[in-house]
Amino acid sequence: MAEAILQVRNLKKYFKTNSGMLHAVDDISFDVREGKTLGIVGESGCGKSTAGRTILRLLEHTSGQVIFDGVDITKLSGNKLRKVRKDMQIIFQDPFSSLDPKKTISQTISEPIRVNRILTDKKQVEERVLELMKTVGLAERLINSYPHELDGGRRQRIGIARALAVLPKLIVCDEPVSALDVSIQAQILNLLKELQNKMNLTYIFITHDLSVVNHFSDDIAVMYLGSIVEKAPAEELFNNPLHPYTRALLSAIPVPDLRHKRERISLKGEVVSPINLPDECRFANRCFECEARCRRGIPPLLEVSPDHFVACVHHTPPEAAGRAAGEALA
Amino acid sequence: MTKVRTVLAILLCMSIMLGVLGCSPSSTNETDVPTDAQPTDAEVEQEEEQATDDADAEVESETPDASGEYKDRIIIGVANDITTLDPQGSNTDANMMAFTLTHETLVEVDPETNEIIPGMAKEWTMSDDGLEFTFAIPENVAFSDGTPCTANDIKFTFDRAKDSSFTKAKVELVTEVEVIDDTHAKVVISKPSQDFLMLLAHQSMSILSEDLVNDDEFGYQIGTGPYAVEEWTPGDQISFVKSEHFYGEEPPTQKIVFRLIKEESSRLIALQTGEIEVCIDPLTTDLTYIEEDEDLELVKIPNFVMLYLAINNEREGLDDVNVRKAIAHATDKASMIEIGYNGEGFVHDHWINRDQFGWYDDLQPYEYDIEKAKEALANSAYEPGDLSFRVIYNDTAKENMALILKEDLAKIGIELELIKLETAALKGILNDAALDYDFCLYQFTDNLGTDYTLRNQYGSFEQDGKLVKNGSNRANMKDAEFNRMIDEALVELDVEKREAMYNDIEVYLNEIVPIIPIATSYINVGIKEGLGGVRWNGTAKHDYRYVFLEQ
Amino acid sequence: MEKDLKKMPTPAASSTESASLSTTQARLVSKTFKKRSTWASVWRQLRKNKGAIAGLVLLIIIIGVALAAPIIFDYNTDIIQNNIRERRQPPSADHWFGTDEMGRDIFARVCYGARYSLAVGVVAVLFALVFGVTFGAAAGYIGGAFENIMMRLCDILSSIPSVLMAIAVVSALGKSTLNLMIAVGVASTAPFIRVARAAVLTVRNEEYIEAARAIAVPEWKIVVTHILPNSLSPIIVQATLRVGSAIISAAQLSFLGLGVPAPAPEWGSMLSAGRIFIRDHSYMTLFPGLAIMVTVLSLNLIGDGLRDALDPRLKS
Amino acid sequence: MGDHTAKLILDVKNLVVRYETEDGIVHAINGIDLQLGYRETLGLVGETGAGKTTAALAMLRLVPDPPGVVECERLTIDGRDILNMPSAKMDDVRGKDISMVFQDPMTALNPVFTVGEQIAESLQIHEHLDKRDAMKRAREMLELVGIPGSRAGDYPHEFSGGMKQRVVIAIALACNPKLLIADEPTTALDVTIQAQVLELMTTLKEKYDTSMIMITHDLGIVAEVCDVVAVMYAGHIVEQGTLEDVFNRTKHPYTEGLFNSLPNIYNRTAMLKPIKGLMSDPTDPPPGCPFEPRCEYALAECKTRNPDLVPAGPTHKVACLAYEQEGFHIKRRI
Amino acid sequence: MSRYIVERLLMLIPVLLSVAFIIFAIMNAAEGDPVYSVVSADATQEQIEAARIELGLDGTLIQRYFRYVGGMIKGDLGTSYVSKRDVMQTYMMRLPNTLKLAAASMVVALVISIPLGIIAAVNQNSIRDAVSMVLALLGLSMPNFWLGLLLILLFSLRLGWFPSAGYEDGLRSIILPAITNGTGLAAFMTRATRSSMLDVVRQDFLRTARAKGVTERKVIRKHALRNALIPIITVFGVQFSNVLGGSVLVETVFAWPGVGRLVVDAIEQRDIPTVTGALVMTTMLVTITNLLIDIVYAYVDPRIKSQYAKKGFKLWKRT
Repeated sequence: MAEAILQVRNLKKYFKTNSGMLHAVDDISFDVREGKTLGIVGESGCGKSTAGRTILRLLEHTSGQVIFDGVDITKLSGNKLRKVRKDMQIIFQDPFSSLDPKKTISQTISEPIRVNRILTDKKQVEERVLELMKTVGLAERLINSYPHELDGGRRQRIGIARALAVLPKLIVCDEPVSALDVSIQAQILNLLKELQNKMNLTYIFITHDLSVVNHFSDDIAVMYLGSIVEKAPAEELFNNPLHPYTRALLSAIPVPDLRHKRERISLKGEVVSPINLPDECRFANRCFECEARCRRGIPPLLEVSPDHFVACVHHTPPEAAGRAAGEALA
Repeated sequence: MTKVRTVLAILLCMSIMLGVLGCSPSSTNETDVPTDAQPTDAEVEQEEEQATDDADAEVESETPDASGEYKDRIIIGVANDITTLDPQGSNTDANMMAFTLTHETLVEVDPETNEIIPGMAKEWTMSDDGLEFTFAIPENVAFSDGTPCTANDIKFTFDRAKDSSFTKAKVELVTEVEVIDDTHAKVVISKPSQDFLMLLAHQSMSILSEDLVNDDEFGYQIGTGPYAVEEWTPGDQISFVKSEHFYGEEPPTQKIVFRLIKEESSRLIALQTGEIEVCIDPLTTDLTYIEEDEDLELVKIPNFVMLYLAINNEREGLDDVNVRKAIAHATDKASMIEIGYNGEGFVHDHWINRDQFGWYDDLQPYEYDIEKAKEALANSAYEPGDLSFRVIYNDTAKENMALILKEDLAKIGIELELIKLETAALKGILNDAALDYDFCLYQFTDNLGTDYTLRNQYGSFEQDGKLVKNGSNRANMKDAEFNRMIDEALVELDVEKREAMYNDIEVYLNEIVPIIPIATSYINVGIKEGLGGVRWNGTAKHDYRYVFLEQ
Repeated sequence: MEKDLKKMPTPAASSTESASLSTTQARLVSKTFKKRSTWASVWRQLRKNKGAIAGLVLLIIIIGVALAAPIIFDYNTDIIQNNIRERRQPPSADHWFGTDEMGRDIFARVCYGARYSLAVGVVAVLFALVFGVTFGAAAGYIGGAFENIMMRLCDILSSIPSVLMAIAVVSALGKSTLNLMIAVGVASTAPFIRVARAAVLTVRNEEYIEAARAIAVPEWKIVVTHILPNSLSPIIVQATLRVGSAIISAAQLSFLGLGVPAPAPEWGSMLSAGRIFIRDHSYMTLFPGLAIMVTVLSLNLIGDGLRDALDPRLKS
Repeated sequence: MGDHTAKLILDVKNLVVRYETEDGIVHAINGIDLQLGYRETLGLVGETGAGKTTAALAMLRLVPDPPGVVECERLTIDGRDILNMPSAKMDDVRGKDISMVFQDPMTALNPVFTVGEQIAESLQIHEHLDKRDAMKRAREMLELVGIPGSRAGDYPHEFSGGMKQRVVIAIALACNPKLLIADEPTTALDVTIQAQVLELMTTLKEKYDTSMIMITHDLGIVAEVCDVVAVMYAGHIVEQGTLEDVFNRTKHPYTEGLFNSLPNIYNRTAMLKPIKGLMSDPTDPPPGCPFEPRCEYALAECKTRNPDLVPAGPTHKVACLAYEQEGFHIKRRI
Repeated sequence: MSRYIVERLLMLIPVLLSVAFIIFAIMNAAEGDPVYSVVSADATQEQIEAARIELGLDGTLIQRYFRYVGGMIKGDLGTSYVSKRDVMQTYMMRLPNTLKLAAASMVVALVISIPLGIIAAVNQNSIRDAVSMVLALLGLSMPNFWLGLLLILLFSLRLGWFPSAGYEDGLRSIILPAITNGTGLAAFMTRATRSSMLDVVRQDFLRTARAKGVTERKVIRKHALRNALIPIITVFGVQFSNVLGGSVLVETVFAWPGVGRLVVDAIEQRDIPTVTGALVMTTMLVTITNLLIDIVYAYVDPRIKSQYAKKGFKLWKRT
């Protein structure tokens, strides 16, 4: 088992809003193994993007630790932080808003090189830009094009090239393909996979698309309303989903295959806003297996089988349940 | 392309419309609109004479025809707002016109003869030493709210006048006001003054009611005149209605309104469209419209205003009398009048106002002559190109005049910078102790007697062993000899001697050129045909008490 | 260098774009493929707008006249020298636009006046632009209490009618061309603060700003290289439109006698001086009036055209 | 064939739509034929820019003109000729005989009217109900789509995305249309909500005997709700047939590419095989088969000749020249 | 909502205090001591000092400011240096005229701009669009005092249809000033209407409406216009605020005794209490107008209404 390059411990990110505290990320912990992909999956508003940005310190965290390469980066500032930033990059969801419309491809890709003084010579920078463009599969003739002249797939490639320019170790991919058409989506997914293999990159792959995350990730964490409700290796999660939410989610995926007719679990209601939540299981309101004990405190994320973690009272080992309930009561 | 064409077409239409509106002469009077609007010099002169005659004719007060029907309400379009209803609180012409309606002064000045005539006081006596005046007022004088007016109120008025900056100078000589009985008051002055009664005729010396002023914040607005203020909307209009308590002859018009229309063109148009009956100060360029309009009449009154170039006599360069003479010779007064007043005025070369006592006919004026100006400058300590000055002023007419002066001075090698200021700012600079100005185009209006004029304009007084200029002495002239001359003339009881003394003073001033007198203009008034009863006044303080308009 | 650059993989088979140039040729690549600036695309949009083109042509003519005026006319003899004998002449072959009350040629003065009116308009707007954009952008970027204070200030400024504000400022500073510019500028600062702030707020939350932060671009550089260039469009539109209204404001102040001091041939002052002759000598106001109108119209046409060209709504 | 028409709710013959813009002519739809029987659900599948939405708008005669130009040989709905109908009459058909559910529920509702009013408006127009009756029916419609009728007085912003889409469906179904066109009705929704909405639509469709065109890019959705499928590419229908035909007997290389681009949740290690390249510029379509530049089976002829949609089975049609070769088949493993 | 209103009104206090201060500071910096507008031209130094104290012009700017504010809190805006009248009373005399002119101008502007804007937007890039916009722009490009003079020449003098000055002739007096003022304002509002309508005509919900069978005419009038109103109302509010105090030139040309003229005259005379008082009142009116506009929003757009209800008061709107 590869070493954990990133350890997230009890990370919280709250936003102040007019109607109260918004618990965007509420006490999540996980490890990401070097050279592997952790998929974070969840519906809109579950806090998965916020989590990604908080890990990169694009947002300031409320509490918790983010240990990258053995260093708690939440405590860094100034030059040290800038150095760490080079090792951690992000690829955004919307290829339209993630590129500065006033900058050419060359300017966009060379910016990280110039800013971080990786290369200073003009010619070297240009060569490097061309190299990166080749790496992500962009034709050289596009070097002076503007984003608006390009389609979504190409733009996403620029975003990837920009992230690669600083030679990062970890890349947070925030829904990198959800804005793309199916055929382009596959191109980008393949590209990312290939880059991972060649450069030993570590990914945190954030998405709402379960089939994509299944295809792409080694481990998967399912988020619901700011918390991780289940986390397991991909294979395990899809074959043996434990949390009711995970099960419902999996059953809801429309599968383009006429041979597998599945039982659908229909969830009632919709996700509520994560503001001033009661101290109970986040999923209790919509859960088809909800019992009275679900309303007694937030169930902790516990390891129920090797590497399979779940936060549900129905799958809590008895001793752990007692502990959790005790904590809640105390 | 279509869009471009649309734009152009619209622009074209607009310009045609404007052209039609503006360029073409009024369709009713096509025949006699001159396309060449340039009068020759001869024409200008002729116009001047004509105008003077007109004015003389107008000034004769018409009396209303008892049998006629009169318009109830007469609206007078004025250019300047009434700023206060306290007679002692200001000295603007606009305000004075109002006080003429609502208040009375002890004596008045006949605008035609410039002589003192009875006001509220129907008779008065002067002691032989010229220090005591006793005024008698009728028994039935009453303020417009019904309060009777007594000699007490006269005393009160004089006492109050001492506290106001506007009236203080007028009662400076007064040492005591004694109430003899209800209808008689005696005023004692410290030294004889031939002009004292003139000062009392000024509207700011209107008699106020002691009780009313003390009782009510706005008590001063009630006077003993034939009209009372009905409603005042500052910045808009003020209306007057006949006072029930007026003791004198009943005025023919029920209601008089002063309506403020600042924009000159609008004011005249309002007269033409019948919105107002009197239009004060139409634009000189618009006078033809009045003359051409059968329903209107143009009244021209020679003004008592003297426009002059104030010279700060203590400024480096300007303290040299030859420089001042050079400037005087370089001043093209005729062109200035032509430009600034559109020719509606005449050259003024004297040191006192037109028709004032002591006017010296044989005074040798400084004619416009660039060569002589150069000569004068050559006599001075300065060379052409050495001097540069700044002139301050506050309106467009003066600006245009300053432009002419700038050109002429440039010809003799003096540079002039023009600075237009707002009135308040201009006054601020003139009145500031620092006296930070070289030239100022300014004017003074008064007919309160020759002494008042000379003393104010050129006089100074001694304080702590030094001479300090009087308030309006814009020349900053401090001349002990001149002070002595006017002091002597003031107390001289012999009329002829006194006149000769004033003539000498004119000659004296002509020699030292403290300022450069430039022009006297006309006061123009457009009125509805048939309007009469107004005593037009050369100081622009017209007397509308008996105005009427036949129906 | 913490990492070896050679670790970077060579072009992969999955590359979807054909890589036709060898690395030796690469040095020239960025020059081979000329970049077309975004302004070029704006220009392409603008070119379709006939109104804007008409405005542009007019404005170029006006600017040309303004530039040529001092070459053609001598300020001292042609523009400000009085010629009383020839005053108030209607348009003729000698005086195309006639002469004014000082006998000066109105055509020459209108031509020369373009310098003043344009200068007043442009400088006033530059003033407003510099202050407005600085404070507005800072407010939008910094946020918090600073933004709050700026916006309150902005509310206060804009609750005083701009003409009155300008008049008050001119009174305070005294009459001069520069002060007129400042007064008009002060009175039109608030809209720039608003526009700049709004633009920055929009841009600030774009993902590419986050991306820049992620690649460790210093904050000040983010503001200068990413936020400002992308906030410019609405500011430019606003500026173009404001130059027009600044010219009108200046003319209004001139009408009230607070404008450019005489004898400078500013259009507003000419209009103001000529207005008393409007009944018989309307050409005195007609031409300066038309000059103002055409200039303001052309600026507005361009402004509207730019707005349409820069407005993403109207694309596609 | 003529008799056949009577059994069709929708019959479109040779529909062409182009947008004449200043940047050039966008060839959005290049001659498609569509036929739909009563109570059938047609899945119209394709990627962005394939012309799916334009086709739907053309059927409602809502293609904006200018710049849109619509040409068609035949367009009938429920046997009525829509093509030559005067526009005033067309207003009676829209919302009554044929209605549409749009992609983004966030923007499809007018923010300043209550949802009740918006449902009622349709009823007032077509059923000529007075306001009160219309509101009553509107509340019933809301109940029907699973929203309490008491919320009829609420404004759209007070609803969540899924609820809004239910409201849009209620509007579309208010007058009991014969044909419902749903344009990507669930794309903007989360997966669990998507499931709810799809379920609702199928239930209501059954209940009201409505025919439906489901426009989507998601083959998973097609598999769940459609009876017949038409795959669109660059303004052409490239493959058409029953669900079984298209999914299990895939013929067209593009359809194959779509399937191969999708991650398979039952086989997570399977490599994705994307279609290379991009869809061609709609202002400058290739002269031959539109898919030729991206097609791995392309023949020389494909560059010049545009294939017709030809039968490839009793219910199955495909537009691919490769099938003119004997024994050609695509590689897709089923 | 009522909480929102109360809090907005409370915010008026610091705003008014700041406005008073700004005006105080500007007027203090102005050339020309206000005392000279009060004393006679030949006043002596002592008289001037006496007048200074009488007018309350002694002490530092800050002292004077606090003195003024002390009165302001009690509703006393001071006494004019020049007319010695209560400023509030003077202002109130002018206000009805200003309101009348503002209202009439806005009516003119609305009548011109809404149809023009809609025509322009619905027929974007067509001839009708171009003509509408050029018409609107012409109104904007013409200095309004010039237009006023031309209108007087034509309609008062030549045709005699309307009076040239004053306000006593009821509707007839207000027509020319309102047209002069209104045409300038119309340009802004036509622009706003057009761009706002352009925004709305692209919205999906219009497609929904059309798909329901709503006629095109009703789509524009009912569905589009109501949504387009918000930005139009904003511009309306701004313009209305502006004419509340700023139509000085029209007031001058038509001798319309409004607030703008009052302020300008007072500035000329350095009549600080009148300037400050009138501007403080104007600011208050403008703020209240803005508040009313905000309340109108709530009625036009339910989203905003619920925002008010939810958030109560927020110092500034972030969008």
